[in-house]
Amino acid sequence: MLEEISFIVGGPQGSGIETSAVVLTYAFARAGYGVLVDREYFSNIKGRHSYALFRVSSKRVPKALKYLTNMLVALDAETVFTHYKSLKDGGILVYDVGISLKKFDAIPSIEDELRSRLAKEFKDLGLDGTVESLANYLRSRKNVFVVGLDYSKVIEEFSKEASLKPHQASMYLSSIPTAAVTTLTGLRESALSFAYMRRFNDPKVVEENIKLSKVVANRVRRVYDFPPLLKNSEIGFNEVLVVSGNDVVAMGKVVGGLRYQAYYPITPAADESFTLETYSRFKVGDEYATVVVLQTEDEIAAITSAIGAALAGVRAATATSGPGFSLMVEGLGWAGMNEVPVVITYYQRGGPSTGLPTRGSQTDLLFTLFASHGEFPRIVIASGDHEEAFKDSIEIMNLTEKYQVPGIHLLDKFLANSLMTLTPPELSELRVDRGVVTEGGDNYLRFDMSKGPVSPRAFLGSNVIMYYTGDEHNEVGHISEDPINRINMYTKRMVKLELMSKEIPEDFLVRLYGDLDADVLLIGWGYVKGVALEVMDELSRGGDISCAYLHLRGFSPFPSRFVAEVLKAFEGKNVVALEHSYLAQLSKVIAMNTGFMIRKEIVKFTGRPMLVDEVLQALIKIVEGVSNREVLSLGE
Amino acid sequence: MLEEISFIVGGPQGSGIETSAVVLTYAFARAGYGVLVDREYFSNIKGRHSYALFRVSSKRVPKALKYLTNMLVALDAETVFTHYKSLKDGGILVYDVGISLKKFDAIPSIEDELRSRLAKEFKDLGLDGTVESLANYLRSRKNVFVVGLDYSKVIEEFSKEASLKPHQASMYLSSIPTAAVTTLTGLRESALSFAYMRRFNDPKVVEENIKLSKVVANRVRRVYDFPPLLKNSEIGFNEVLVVSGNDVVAMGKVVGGLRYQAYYPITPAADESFTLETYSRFKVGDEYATVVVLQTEDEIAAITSAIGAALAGVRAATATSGPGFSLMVEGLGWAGMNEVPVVITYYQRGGPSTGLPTRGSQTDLLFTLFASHGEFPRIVIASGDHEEAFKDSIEIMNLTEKYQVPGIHLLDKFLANSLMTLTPPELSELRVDRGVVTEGGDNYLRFDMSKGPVSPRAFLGSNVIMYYTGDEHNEVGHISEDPINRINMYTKRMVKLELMSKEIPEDFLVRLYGDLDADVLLIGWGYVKGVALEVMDELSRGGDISCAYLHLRGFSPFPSRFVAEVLKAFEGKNVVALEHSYLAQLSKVIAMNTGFMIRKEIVKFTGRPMLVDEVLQALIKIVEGVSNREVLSLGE
Amino acid sequence: MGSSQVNYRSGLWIDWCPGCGNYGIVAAVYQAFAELKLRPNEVVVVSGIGCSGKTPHFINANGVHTLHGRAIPFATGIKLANPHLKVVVHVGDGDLLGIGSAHFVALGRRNLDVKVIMHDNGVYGLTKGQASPTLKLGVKTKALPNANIQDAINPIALAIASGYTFVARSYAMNTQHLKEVLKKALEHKGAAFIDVLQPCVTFNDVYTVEYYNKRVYVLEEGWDPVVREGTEDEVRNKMLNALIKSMEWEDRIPIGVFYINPFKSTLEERLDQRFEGAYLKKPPAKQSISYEGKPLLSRDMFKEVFSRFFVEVEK
Amino acid sequence: MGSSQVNYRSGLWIDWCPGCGNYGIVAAVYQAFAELKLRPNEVVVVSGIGCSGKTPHFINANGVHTLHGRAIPFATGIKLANPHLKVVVHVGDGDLLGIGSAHFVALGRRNLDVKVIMHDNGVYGLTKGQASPTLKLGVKTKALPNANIQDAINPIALAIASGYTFVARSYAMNTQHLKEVLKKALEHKGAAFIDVLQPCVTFNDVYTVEYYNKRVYVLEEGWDPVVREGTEDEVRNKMLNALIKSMEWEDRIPIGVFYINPFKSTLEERLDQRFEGAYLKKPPAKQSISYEGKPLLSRDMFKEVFSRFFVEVEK
Ligand SMILES: Cc1ncc(C[n+]2csc(CCOP(=O)(O)OP(=O)(O)O)c2C)c(N)n1
Ligand SMILES: Cc1ncc(C[n+]2csc(CCOP(=O)(O)OP(=O)(O)O)c2C)c(N)n1
Ligand code: SF4
Ligand code: SF4
Ligand SMILES: [Mg+2]
Ligand SMILES: [Mg+2]
Repeated sequence: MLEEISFIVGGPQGSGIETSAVVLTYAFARAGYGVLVDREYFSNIKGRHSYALFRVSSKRVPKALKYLTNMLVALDAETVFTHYKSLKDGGILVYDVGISLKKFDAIPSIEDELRSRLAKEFKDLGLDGTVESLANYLRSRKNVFVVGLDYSKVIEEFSKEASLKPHQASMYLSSIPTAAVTTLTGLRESALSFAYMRRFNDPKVVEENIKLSKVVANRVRRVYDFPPLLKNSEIGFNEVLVVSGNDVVAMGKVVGGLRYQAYYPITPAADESFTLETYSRFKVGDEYATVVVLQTEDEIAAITSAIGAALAGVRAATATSGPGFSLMVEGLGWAGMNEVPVVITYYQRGGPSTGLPTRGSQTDLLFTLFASHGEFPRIVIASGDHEEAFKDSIEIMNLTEKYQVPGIHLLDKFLANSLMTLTPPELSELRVDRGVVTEGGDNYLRFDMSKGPVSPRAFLGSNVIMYYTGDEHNEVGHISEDPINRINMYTKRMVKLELMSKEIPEDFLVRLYGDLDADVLLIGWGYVKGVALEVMDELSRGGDISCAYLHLRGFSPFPSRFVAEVLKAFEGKNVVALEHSYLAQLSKVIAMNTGFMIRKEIVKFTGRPMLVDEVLQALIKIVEGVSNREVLSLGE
Repeated sequence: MLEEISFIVGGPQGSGIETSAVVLTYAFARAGYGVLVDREYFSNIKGRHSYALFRVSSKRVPKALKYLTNMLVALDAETVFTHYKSLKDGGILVYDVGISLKKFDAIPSIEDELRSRLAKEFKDLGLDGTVESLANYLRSRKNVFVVGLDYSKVIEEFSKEASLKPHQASMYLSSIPTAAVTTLTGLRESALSFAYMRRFNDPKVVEENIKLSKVVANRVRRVYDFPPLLKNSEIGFNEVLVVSGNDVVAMGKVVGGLRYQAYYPITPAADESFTLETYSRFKVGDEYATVVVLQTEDEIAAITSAIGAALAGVRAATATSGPGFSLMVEGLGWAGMNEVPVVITYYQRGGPSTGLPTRGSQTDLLFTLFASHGEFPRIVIASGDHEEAFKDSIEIMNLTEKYQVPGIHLLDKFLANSLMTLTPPELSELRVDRGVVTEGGDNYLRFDMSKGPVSPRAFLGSNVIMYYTGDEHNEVGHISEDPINRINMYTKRMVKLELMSKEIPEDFLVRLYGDLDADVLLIGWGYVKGVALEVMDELSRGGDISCAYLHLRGFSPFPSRFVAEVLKAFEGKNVVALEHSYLAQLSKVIAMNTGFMIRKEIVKFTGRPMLVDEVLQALIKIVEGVSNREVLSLGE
Repeated sequence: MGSSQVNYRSGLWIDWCPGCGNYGIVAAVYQAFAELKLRPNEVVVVSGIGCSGKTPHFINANGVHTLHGRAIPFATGIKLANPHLKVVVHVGDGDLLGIGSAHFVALGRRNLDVKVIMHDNGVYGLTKGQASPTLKLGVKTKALPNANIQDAINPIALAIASGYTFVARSYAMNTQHLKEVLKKALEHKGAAFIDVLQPCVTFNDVYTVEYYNKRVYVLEEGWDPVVREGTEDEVRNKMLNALIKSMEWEDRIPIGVFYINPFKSTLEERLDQRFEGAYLKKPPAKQSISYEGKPLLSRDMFKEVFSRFFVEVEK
Repeated sequence: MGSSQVNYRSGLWIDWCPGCGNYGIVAAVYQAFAELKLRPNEVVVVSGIGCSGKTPHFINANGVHTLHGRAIPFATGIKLANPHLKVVVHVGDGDLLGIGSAHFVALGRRNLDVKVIMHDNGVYGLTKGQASPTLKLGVKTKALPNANIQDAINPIALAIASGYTFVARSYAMNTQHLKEVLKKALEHKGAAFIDVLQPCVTFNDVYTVEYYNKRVYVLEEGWDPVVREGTEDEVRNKMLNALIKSMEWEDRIPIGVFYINPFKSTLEERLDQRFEGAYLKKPPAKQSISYEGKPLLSRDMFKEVFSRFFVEVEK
């Protein structure tokens, strides 16, 4: 019995793998485990390969995933071919013996590149290209325990048990992997029922799934009669949230008082707006709060209408990804010029251009810092995990309103789509700060320069009138080309950079995990946080190398002082940037702000998340002086 | 008699000042002088104040302008009020005595900010706010020679001389300043006739203007009977081009083989497309070359249609300014992903947002370097003067085609609109390099990785078919999400950064003017080149301080080695960045690439160009250790 | 006129060219606002970029001078956040039908209660006279190096095809007419579009005051653009009549209201329905979002709203 | 069919959902290309982003899979650079009429010889089923959390209002019909638009095959969409007929050609006229731009072309 396990459940997109992932997460959560799940899928609706990579722990909530898995549960042959290498020695393969004779080169959905790699690998291994030969190989050479089930037989049996017509029964096909997982891990039935109930809200569906699960369990046990893989959880949760990154951001927005969100559909941002729309009306006292969620004609309309709503006094945002943000750049500049607190929730995906639209990246940091022509201050923050994402989605509304600047909240596809068990947030610590708001009064000046860089803000519809323009303007908001007014008004805006730097707590913007006298410093931001912390832990368990991790959460304003101090402390030691990109953009941002050049890096740009084992290996190489730059490639 | 003079001709936009500027430039050019003219105007069609700031030299072509002028020639009262302070002690004011009693606070076109400054100034000086009182003040306190002409009398006399009806004669009003300038400077009549002929191509108009000019000359000489201001030119030109920055870029494009330009009108870029359209058909041998110039529905269509044309094998570009470029960012990324050589000619203007749309800036450097989501290589170069602009507009087509990357050619409004006398370019030194082009052949792969980062390019319509997609793709151009292909294809694109760094001559990307052991190093790019070089000269003439100037022309690839070496040589000395911006963005780019932090800067962001005298003063302050940052403000 | 005390002039110097049609437009706006007694703080005038884009600065009411082509989405956000505001959009023909036409179409589909007044001068005024999308094929106005090679859009037809429920044309030089049309549009519930023929004296030497004066005529008595019953057939017929009318141009150019359909629900109403009456009662701009500096949602309320995400661990 | 030797399938695995209407569309394309014997290297299939955006990859011809909403301007550049290419655009309804509608309108104004085939499925397929601009008001397809609060566009009317000279509708499940319409469009000279009703089996549970099968009918004999004389009156009447037809939907949905006007000049022709015949004779893509690695223009030629800028100094 293991304290924690990693496993993959895979099958064609649209075949129910997505549901399996959600149901399993609920089930493990119900049983008190800590769960983290990465969901990988093609830019495709049906037919291409998709999978969920799980890590489930009885001790804690995992912060990152591993490449090597204890279990590979395949709905189809493609899953076996695609992932066989990630199975640990001694792991378990669950597959459908009904497709044992399927050959990899007869599967059209496998991409050419993988197909030719497989051809080579199988040739090298002397395999004939069938699932069966691969399973045999795994069994004999890799010590893998192969659980071959005949899925059609399972369905046949289930259809009898449940008195369902064959075509009805076959709709439960994708529950087989789920059942195999619960059986092998030893998850109790009540947890599974709970999960199905939560997912489908229909006792009949639950009942039938439980029936199917029993059929599967019996058949699995016929071949695999060992104790269940996973120890009971010792974490001691009372309740948890099962949430994706998209979900927590939507929740944060609701809690933080967002009342207008405009969006144009795009992966991986759209689910957030979908969640928001689902919870767009809720009771507060004896009234209803409503959040207008508008699907616009494009991203230009999304950002500009959100700005309009912000001018009318509403907390307003849009959520998008790279291509959408690229279209919002002009609108962002207008908000900068007019000191409008509008929020862009930005989920990074694989670029450039359409890139890998359903995969992750961290390649848009420099872009967000300098997007739009001309100069104006902005808030740019990035969240490293679900908890930060929740809080940041609230805090960015506070900061943008307080300083009257636009704000960009960076996230990525990894976080957006990964499911986890999260401790429910402490709401009482949260705050809502709307900055200096006024109803106006005589001689109201929207861009009053007499009160410092932040002028009291009245909303359209208040007692006074006001003017806005994207042109340079005077205190009233009318166009002015006067050179002296230009200097004053421009400076009024720009000195907010200093103001924000001074006022926003350093410990919000950056945090050092570990000690200043560690041997190695990892530096990262966003979704490398989890993997960095786990690597740090593993190294500290190893004992030879001590490692610290500098986590950046704020980029504008940038915590230059703190970062420079840490880098100074690590001068002469190994300082390694970690990023899902080619350029390790954070290094450039640091150089620009501090003059420190970070010359070592571990990067990954396959669109798949960094995995603990590969980062560890890469880091060791760097520490050993074998290399200064490691490009990671694991995961399909 | 002076070797060179500076002067201003001003009047309401749309009243003929633009024509005066052009005519005077042609006239001085004809007489062999070196001329540089900055044209300043509001974002307005008629009525607001506009002016031309000239510098004319008998010794050389001026590289930059000065604040203090020898002459202020005013078509209206606003011009006198606006510019009186820039008149040198002992300078000449030409104005219309018909408006002597006009008060500054009765002129609605003067902006509030200037009006209240004037109120204060006049109060302090004890003036009553009329043109007359101001003229008296200038005469008595500033030693200014005031040439008051009665413009309506001039027109009356002229209408008799030329036998024109009064309303016809009054259409020549704006020729009065022109005539005053030629009279006072001693420019010969033949030069003026030439200029009018060139401008209007109508002997009748020329004849009448000469008549008017005589009327003016007589009246001027009645009050000002000194020798002409300006010495005869000693430069020895045979022929020169009289061109604006917009013009030279259009010429470069024609020469360099551009055959498609799509644009959406925007100041200060549109004039380039206009010039291009004017010269879009010309004879080459016995055939006609044609350049398709298309006004599109927006900038998104401009860049994407240019990309389309590039795919079909044509040298293609678009020209725009900040707001337009902000909209092109998504298209740029597609070109990056698909390795398309497309050129964006980018004229910077005052930002952010609509900003100061008819004024200049250098605030878009960081934006262009990182614009668009994801990572891809690009060429970014910037021109510092008309000559560079001509060459760069050709060279960027070569470089983008050679490396199959998109390219951005940075210019600005200062250069775009400034007129100068330019030595005609040496065409025989120019080259056209289309890179590796192929007709295809069997198994043609558009993104062939076997030949290094640059794959042979076939055009749509050649013998083979090809595929393009903004998604990550394989060698054929079909979508691929395979992680290994991803690494390879992504790396293929990105290593062009190194290739370009290695191959593009350093001396194209950067140049040091002056000596490595100078006391002070100025660093700049774009339109500060001229002012930097003039300041360097002035200092060297002064003798106390020796100064060098590091001029950056290329930013991507960035000449890191060279720049770092120069900065190393100047460590401990005064290193001062010069930029029309708030942030001195070049300093950040340098820090990012070299780790050197430049902590001193002279910046200007009023939208008006840096002037020699103010830069000199600011630099001396910095050298004296009084300040690290100087914000310039001169010029209206 | 004059019945209201408010002066709708902002007092700013107007820097349009002398003789520009825009003066007539802004004069009509002053009068219409005055006659409807609109309160300046409850009106938001939104504009794009162009000569027309300066309009809000000349009006004593809230003014939002936005980006080229984007006035409509800005207006959309303002209106949806606070549906009690009167939102009026002033835009150039290049702005609205060139770069902005995706938004123009989208507003029609939404029937949001926003009024769009297009300054139709056939050129890009502020960038010095390039062809706008209402300039006809082959026409060569002053500043063009060659004759126009793109055809004109029929704005009335496009508005009707897009779903606007109030579609009209007026003429900048007929302030009285324009004022009346404006008032009707302001009183209409839903997306309104007015195509205002606006001579640009500086760059358009083809569609001049003389040109229009010769051709423009007012749609009168016999012409009934209003959908009165709301049956599908009636709607279709009124639309078709309007479309046929919109095709007149060469010799006679009709001005007046082309089409009004008061039966279609507005976007605000649709939202209100979705929110079961909670939206119009207390729209976003009127909701308070915090209590003593803290979020409104307590832990319990949070759990209630997001119960689907909560899992009680089974011990 | 089969008369040509070329196989227009690219051989790539097609990853649309089983049963998707797109299969019918691409099948019709293969057939139309084959029957017209188009040479793959002279055809460019341009697409936007969406399920429909993948189309070029499945066709054995040049394929340019562009950006969401921007297929038309990409196609415009390709066609203008090399007017001898056949340029066909495949786009989704969200792509074309949502984010891309400014370009849709602009192409109509230009009448450039580009064919636009809209995959009209009422939803955003590839982003998992949001409402597209052709989904009617109040309809709630599978994936929507609430009923659609935006109204639908009438694509046929919009195309006609924008100036397309060939406007048709077909149905993905009637490959034969679609193929014929495609062939007509390909043979037409000028901007063509085909609205193809395309069931999305995964997300659109309202506009299903059954829905369409019940309602779709073919415009037959009596219906004459072609402008035959080119008089203004005739053009107007044909347009109006088409507009009236386009308003049919609820019970009966006509497919076929709605409008053809062969008289309007294309953008290529207008350019050729501007360039006095030099454009079509040797369009940009066919011009050489250098001689032995140097620009074509000698110093003298340069001076000749740009003589206006040269000033000989008077000694
Ligand atoms: C994105 C963008 N592109 C271009 C411009 C430049 N620009 C300023 S005004 C204008 C056109 C104005 O024409 P129109 O909309 O018809 O308004 P008008 O001046 O005629 O009232 C343009 C293209 C801009 N401001 N923003
Ligand atoms: C600028 C931009 N915004 C959003 C997206 C995300 N996106 C991908 S496909 C799609 C919609 C597809 O709908 P439609 O155009 O109707 O095509 P279909 O999938 O239905 O064929 C969207 C919005 C994108 N790729 N680019
Ligand atoms: S350019 Fe034309 S539209 Fe603009 S202000 Fe002048 S006359 Fe009016
Ligand atoms: S989602 Fe709809 S449109 Fe896309 S492939 Fe599937 S059925 Fe076709
Ligand atoms: Mg206009
Ligand atoms: Mg669709």
